[in-house]
Amino acid sequence: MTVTAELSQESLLRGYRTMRTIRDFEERLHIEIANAQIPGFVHLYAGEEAVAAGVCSHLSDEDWVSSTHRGHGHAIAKGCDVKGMMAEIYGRATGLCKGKGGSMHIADFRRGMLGANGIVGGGPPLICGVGLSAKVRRSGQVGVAFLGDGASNQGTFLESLNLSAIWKLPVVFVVENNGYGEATGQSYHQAVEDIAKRADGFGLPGVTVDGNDYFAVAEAAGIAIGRARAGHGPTLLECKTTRFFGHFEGDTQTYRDPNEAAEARASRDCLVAFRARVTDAGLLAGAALDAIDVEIAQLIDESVAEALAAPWPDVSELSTDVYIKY
Amino acid sequence: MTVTAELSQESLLRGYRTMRTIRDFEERLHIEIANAQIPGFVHLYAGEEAVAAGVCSHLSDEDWVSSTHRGHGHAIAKGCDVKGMMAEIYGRATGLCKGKGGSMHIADFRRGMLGANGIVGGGPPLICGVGLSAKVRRSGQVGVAFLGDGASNQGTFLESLNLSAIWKLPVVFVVENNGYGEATGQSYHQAVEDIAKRADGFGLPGVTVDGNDYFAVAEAAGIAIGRARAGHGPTLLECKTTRFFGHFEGDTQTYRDPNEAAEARASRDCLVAFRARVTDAGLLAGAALDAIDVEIAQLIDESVAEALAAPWPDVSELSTDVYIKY
Amino acid sequence: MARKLSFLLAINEAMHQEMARDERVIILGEDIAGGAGGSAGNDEAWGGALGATQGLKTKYPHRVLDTPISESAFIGAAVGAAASGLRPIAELMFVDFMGVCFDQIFNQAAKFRYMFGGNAITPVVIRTMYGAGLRAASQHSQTLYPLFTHIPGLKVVVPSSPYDAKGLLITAVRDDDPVIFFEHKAMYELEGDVPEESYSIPFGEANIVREGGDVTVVAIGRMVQHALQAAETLAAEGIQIEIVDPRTTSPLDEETIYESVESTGRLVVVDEAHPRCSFASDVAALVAQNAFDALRAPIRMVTSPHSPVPFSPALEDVFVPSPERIAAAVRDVLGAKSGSRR
Amino acid sequence: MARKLSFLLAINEAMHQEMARDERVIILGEDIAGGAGGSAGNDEAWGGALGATQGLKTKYPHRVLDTPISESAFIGAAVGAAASGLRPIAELMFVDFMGVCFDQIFNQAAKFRYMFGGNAITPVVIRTMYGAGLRAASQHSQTLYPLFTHIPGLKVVVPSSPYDAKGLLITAVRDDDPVIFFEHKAMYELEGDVPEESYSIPFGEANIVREGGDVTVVAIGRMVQHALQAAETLAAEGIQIEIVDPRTTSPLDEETIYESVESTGRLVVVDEAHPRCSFASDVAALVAQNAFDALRAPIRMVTSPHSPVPFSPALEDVFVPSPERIAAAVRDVLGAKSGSRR
Ligand SMILES: Cc1ncc(C[n+]2csc(CCOP(=O)(O)OP(=O)(O)O)c2C)c(N)n1
Ligand SMILES: Cc1ncc(C[n+]2csc(CCOP(=O)(O)OP(=O)(O)O)c2C)c(N)n1
Ligand SMILES: [Mg+2]
Ligand SMILES: [Mg+2]
Repeated sequence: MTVTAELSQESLLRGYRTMRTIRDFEERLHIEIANAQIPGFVHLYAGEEAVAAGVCSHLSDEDWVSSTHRGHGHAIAKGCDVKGMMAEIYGRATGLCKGKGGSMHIADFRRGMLGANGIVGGGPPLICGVGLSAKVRRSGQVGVAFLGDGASNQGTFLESLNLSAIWKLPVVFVVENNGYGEATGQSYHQAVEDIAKRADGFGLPGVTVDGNDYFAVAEAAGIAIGRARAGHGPTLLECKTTRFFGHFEGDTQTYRDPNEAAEARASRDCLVAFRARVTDAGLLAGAALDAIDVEIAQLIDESVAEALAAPWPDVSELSTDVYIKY
Repeated sequence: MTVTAELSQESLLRGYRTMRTIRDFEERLHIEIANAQIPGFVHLYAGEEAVAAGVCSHLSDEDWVSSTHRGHGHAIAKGCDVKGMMAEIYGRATGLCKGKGGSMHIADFRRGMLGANGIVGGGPPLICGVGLSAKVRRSGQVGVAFLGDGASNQGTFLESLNLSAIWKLPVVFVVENNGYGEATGQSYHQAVEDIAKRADGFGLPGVTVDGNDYFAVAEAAGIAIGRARAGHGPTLLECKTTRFFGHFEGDTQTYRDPNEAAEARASRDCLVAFRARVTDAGLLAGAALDAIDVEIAQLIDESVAEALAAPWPDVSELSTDVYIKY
Repeated sequence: MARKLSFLLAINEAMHQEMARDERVIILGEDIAGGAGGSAGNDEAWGGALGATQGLKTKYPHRVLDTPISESAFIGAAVGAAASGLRPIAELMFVDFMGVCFDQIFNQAAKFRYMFGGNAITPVVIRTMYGAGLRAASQHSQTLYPLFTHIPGLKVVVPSSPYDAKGLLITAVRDDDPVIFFEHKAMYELEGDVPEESYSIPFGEANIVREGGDVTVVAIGRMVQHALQAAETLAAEGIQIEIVDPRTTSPLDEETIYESVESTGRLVVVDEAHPRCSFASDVAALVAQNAFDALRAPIRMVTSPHSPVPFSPALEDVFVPSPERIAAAVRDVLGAKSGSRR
Repeated sequence: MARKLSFLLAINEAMHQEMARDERVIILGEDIAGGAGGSAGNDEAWGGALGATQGLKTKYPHRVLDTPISESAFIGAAVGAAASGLRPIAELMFVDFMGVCFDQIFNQAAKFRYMFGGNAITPVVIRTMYGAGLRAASQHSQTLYPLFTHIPGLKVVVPSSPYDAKGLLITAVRDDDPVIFFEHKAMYELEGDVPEESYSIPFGEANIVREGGDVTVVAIGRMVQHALQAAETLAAEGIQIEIVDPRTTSPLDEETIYESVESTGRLVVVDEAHPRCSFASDVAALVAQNAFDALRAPIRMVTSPHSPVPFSPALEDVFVPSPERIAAAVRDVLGAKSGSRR
């Protein structure tokens, strides 16, 4: 995708705002967790923003995404309320899921966010169902399953490739290949370099792109989502990227060279690259981006302050929402 | 494999005897079941004999195979006692598994037969374990997992491709592609024609051969098993074949053209082809094969007669063998 | 209601009626139609492994989908479709196959509503065959509803007659929560009165299948039939048992069980499952906790043994709780002055 | 035995000692070493998600294998390796992940010996983390041992102290049947006396953790710790409870439970699992069947509720059975003249 072409100013600003929101959200969580303000296991998405933002730039509230344990970025890109997310991660009653779900289970069905998922590989079958639903109802909706390189070895995902191919489902599988499943490197956990290669054995197209490049992701995702919407079936889209933080907050990361993440931050930061490209091409003024930076910084500040001030769920909530009716 | 080369007379006779034993075993079961002599669900292997026989021609008692619901052929090819198998299928105390397993669970650990398996896709992970065991113990053993085209869509199998590839396990996955998973044709249940193609996405070699041709199977299996034994890792070997009977005994087969099986019997019968090739090439005399035919016919007669005369398991067996010690 | 229908056809009729009523109902599973991709060009060759989905594909070609052998993918797809606007009925051919797809059932479907703070609806029905009796051996004969009953967020239905099967399946399809619907494969040919019109039977309401004042027998699924047989033998001996069929294990109609035990003072629970952490133990424990003072004798559980299901007819026939064993347990709790060790 | 060790390190030590003793013991699981294929060239970066397998890879590089995220394949591989000459310890990181691999456990490992007529040996151990308390939410906090206890062919171990954890894990590795070994993640830091030398604790032998004549409290795993806390509160009130820890749910030492109930006449069962078809209901039912005459009051079950595990600390803290709830149940069975409804 040439930067100058096709993308409207509005869409560029939206892409940048999404990535900036995710980045600030995650960087702030990193600090708050170090301050022991946040309970449980938290997996940060910083470094991978271009994937969620680029893919979701083609989706509306009617479309669905399934997410992973590393789900904040997908939720933000899909339009979930940032304050509701923050309160959820703090376990408060005002959270998007009333504090019952936490970081690993953020969902918002009104935004087509089918949920972060604590089960690696849990999402792809669900997204096949979204695609099936769209197809049966002829609704024109599309489903996108995000998953990791580690998850690409899970049977649930591999079965989903086959199912979506034979039913020509309007879905896209986006593999965020950040080189690691927890502490295990991709070169150990699979014997192929490009995960997109797996598509061929199931009869769907597979594409690999630079996941740090918003434009590359958006272009490839646009083609895949367009194919899906037009009824031409699924695509496997692999985005190579790097996570800036550990697998979870608290991870000592002794499995990777400390320079690895530092280098990615220095040379492959999607936000830096985006800014350089749009300003160089004269598409956006630096000031417009600066304004977003200020706005988001404030949003995140408010989110944390409001979450901290919010009430805990009442103990009566313990056994509500198990069933709609029992 | 040129018919004239490599294969000793002894090995040719063994291959023929194996195929003939399987065929007669299955044809006889077909009759006995029609006579309501045999309890439960039975899946016949007739038509696919060249696969089991060709592959197992390279295996010894020390090697292991995992099998499927359609397991009689694999068990016979792996050297299980035919009379014990027949008694098992009749549910008698003299059966290989004391009558507790039946057709779908025939096993004999002394012959490296890890069991027929009622769960589609149950075997491949187990065979990875056999390969791991062989590798850790440096025993030189090889493991072979038989599975169907239908099973090739099961996550357990697809995960096993990856696991065996990264660990370079001494195993072979033999897909018996008979064109159907129960009543569902392959062209519906998967979007690729050659299942062997799936190997590529996991980093192991994939090969497709004519599964009705004993020599083609034996040659390809020899290469794959040789690779495994030499420490070069797994292979996916697809054998295209046809089952002569229904999915299970009782199947009306209205999903396939009646000519399909008839034509396979007429033009692609592995036993007929084998006989023609070895006699044409002057490697074996027809009389030697005729003698085997007579011998096997008698063996099957005896097996049925002995099974029918055998005692039922004693009710005290109901709760034995659950644990080694409890 | 003079019309007789088999258990199998009662289930089939429920699906026909619900598909006609609501176009959001779809059906998916292995060979539920059968024949797709086959050389006969016949897209409905089977209508299900044992015929429960007959005629549906022909009538609703786009809403009835055969699946590959990929239970995780297609059960998960049913769950995802339920979350996004459809009301799928997925068929897990034998419940024994749950081990390859349980995650989509117990961690996804069952938990969505709770984890997401009430922000989800997942109206999926999973129909599945269970039970021993067809000489199908260890991996095709299990009962397993206790495993599903344990999981919050699932509803579990185990019908015992053609009438109940139809009415409960219709309720299941209309229910907004995930429902697991258990069909005993040895009951498919059982005939009974089944009205032609559509009707529904509420979940969590036990059926007193037979009244009697001497002993309460709680039984479910095929065991209700065995209890009825035992009742006849016992009646001839002057013993009247009251048979309570909870119909759904989750939700469970505890009140009806307690009331019956309060009137009889004696309880036998019959369950085709293995004994440990079973439905039998569940009911026995609830009564020992909540209706203890009514008990005049030890509770007796009649279950299958703690062993896999054997293949040989000689063994399988003694595996399943028989009318004789039920009758013996009833006599036992009537005669028993003290709780003897098993 | 003055040496103190944490629950985590007790488990770690058992594995070190068994790997040294028997070279057929191998260990496999996700990130049990950690670091393979990483840019640091460090093949043991983690030693397990929470550190239970520390030091093993370094010591036994060829017998400790990190796996891809493919639970069916690697748990199945452990089963297949057990059937063919090794004695694997597989780690299923969280028991919540059983849903993607249960088939290899309950239909394969558990049934081989029976289905194959005694013609198999499958000495596999599956270690797994369970339980609430770490704010890990619905899919990483479940208990689930009732599901495994239900299955014939499996042995199920749920240790409650560092001492038991080491001795029971050593027994598990030496046992010839498939064993599921449950480790409570909130207990890893618990310290206790653990001898340095190798020792084993037999399966199916309950431990009377505390003697007392008023009420029998059967508890397992982390609930033993909570019962011990309740015992202190109650002792101050003059109530002496006897705490029976079965240590293994399968096999279950029924005799010790019955003997205790015969001496106290009262039973409270504490189980971190959900209530339905649970271990609590299992023990309660067995007592109501086999030691009924000893009972002088209704049995009380103290369990987690029939709802998924919530994330928020405000909710999770009231989810797990607390010492207070246990104490209340004990007072209840002592005071109770009649069984009141829940
Ligand atoms: C079924 C299952 N197995 C294992 C885990 C533990 N686990 C959580 S995240 C993770 C690694 C996932 O790696 P990847 O898919 O590459 O995603 P990333 O963390 O890199 O974003 C693992 C093994 C899990 N949550 N679910
Ligand atoms: C997990 C599981 N799903 C479904 C079944 C039911 N089933 C038994 S055999 C079979 C078809 C298998 O087809 P394929 O693998 O091609 O083997 P074939 O029968 O053609 O030899 C199915 C669906 C099963 N036994 N196990
Ligand atoms: Mg990753
Ligand atoms: Mg086939």
